[in-house]
Amino acid sequence: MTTLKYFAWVRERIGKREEQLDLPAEVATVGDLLTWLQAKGEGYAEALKEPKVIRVAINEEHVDHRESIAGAREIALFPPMTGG
Amino acid sequence: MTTLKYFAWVRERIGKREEQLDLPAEVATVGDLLTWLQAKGEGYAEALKEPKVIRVAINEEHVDHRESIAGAREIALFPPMTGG
Amino acid sequence: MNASISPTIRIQAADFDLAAEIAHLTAGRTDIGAVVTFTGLCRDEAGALTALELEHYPGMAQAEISRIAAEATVRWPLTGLTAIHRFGKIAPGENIVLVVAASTHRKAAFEAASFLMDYLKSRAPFWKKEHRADGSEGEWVEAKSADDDAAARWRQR
Amino acid sequence: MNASISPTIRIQAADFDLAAEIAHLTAGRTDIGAVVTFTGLCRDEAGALTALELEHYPGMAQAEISRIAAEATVRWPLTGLTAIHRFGKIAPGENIVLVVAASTHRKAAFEAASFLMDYLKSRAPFWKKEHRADGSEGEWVEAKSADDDAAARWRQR
Repeated sequence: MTTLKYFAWVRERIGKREEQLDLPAEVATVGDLLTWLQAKGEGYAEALKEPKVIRVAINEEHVDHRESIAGAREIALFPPMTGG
Repeated sequence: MTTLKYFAWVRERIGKREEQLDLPAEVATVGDLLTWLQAKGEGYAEALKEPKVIRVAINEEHVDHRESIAGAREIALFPPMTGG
Repeated sequence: MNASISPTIRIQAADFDLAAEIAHLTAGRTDIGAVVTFTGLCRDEAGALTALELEHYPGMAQAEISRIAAEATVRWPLTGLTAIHRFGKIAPGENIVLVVAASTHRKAAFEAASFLMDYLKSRAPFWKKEHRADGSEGEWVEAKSADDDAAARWRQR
Repeated sequence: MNASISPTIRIQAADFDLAAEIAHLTAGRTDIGAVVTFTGLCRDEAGALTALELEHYPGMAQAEISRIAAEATVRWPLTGLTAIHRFGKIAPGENIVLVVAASTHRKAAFEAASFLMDYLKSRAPFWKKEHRADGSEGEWVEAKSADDDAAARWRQR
């Protein structure tokens, strides 16, 4: 099981802050994960319709969409950051 | 009469903070003034022996050594500044 | 380099006290020549906003800002470095973020503070949502490409 | 540009209160997004100095810093700008100079503060003399060519 966390408008559109998911073996990279999640329902499809803008962190570190998710304990999806 | 002001080691070597001087007509520029002052005594000669390093202000504004001193009310001579 | 300096990083809902943070870095020391601070405040966009709501990713916010701060201590010879980022609802005029960089010389303090802010803007996991004065649903603030550009310039050096 | 902003310039023997100076620029305002401060402090050069004596040219110090500050308000869209420079005998660890720059955006605040400091260093009529711990006659601090270079870079933009 992997913990998925969602923030800002990704969280609002998906409708939850986090969930535990059992990811199938064919979901190997961050890019694969975004495609797979889009098929999980309308909220997911709406949140992830422009996958290029989605930022991803694995185990609290920024990664790009080609990164492998093997061994990920926690994966977070969120829009570009606007702190500071 | 023109007020001359001296600061930092220029002041220490000349031995006074300021003085009123009647400058001869042939002293036209800042450069002329530095040469003329060097002949006024040992302290002046010591203070101004490297005229290139001396910074000059006329009426409280920085000027370079080619500047005319015509109409100067107050001329200040000092080393490169080390404030801040 | 001061391999030993350990940046102070805090993620908190409460306001901060800039003078106390400076005192914390400088008290009892006589080797510091320059302290640069940056304070980021909430603006009301000409009266349009009543507040900003700052959402954050708690564990990662602390970890990511610590990574950025650690890089700053390697790149510049600092004697102290502090970053504090608030979350929650923040009213116009209130503080959002503080960076304090101390060094023997001013260039290092200025550059480290500027670097930290540029990276915070584009890499620290915080998101701002508007609370609008007219009662309409507030938007999430959009990231600016200028902020990514500002962070990128530190990689070209 | 804010043609109307009038920088605060003070030349004084007394210490300053950074928090009060920031409050003076920001109190009651909701249009300021960024405040950058620079504090310059007296260093003891690894115990060699007991103090610095700052000599200055009173009328010109005020006039010259005012000219530099006025140029900063033209070059950057600032909402506030303050510069305070102390004179007299200053002990290690004590404040020498303060610059506060406020703006809607951080880049303007950082650049204006940095510009003001670079120009203060090379153009404000102040001179530092060392008081040495070993009782020997202190030297006048020598100007650094790096400070002239730092000021010159603003002319190349």
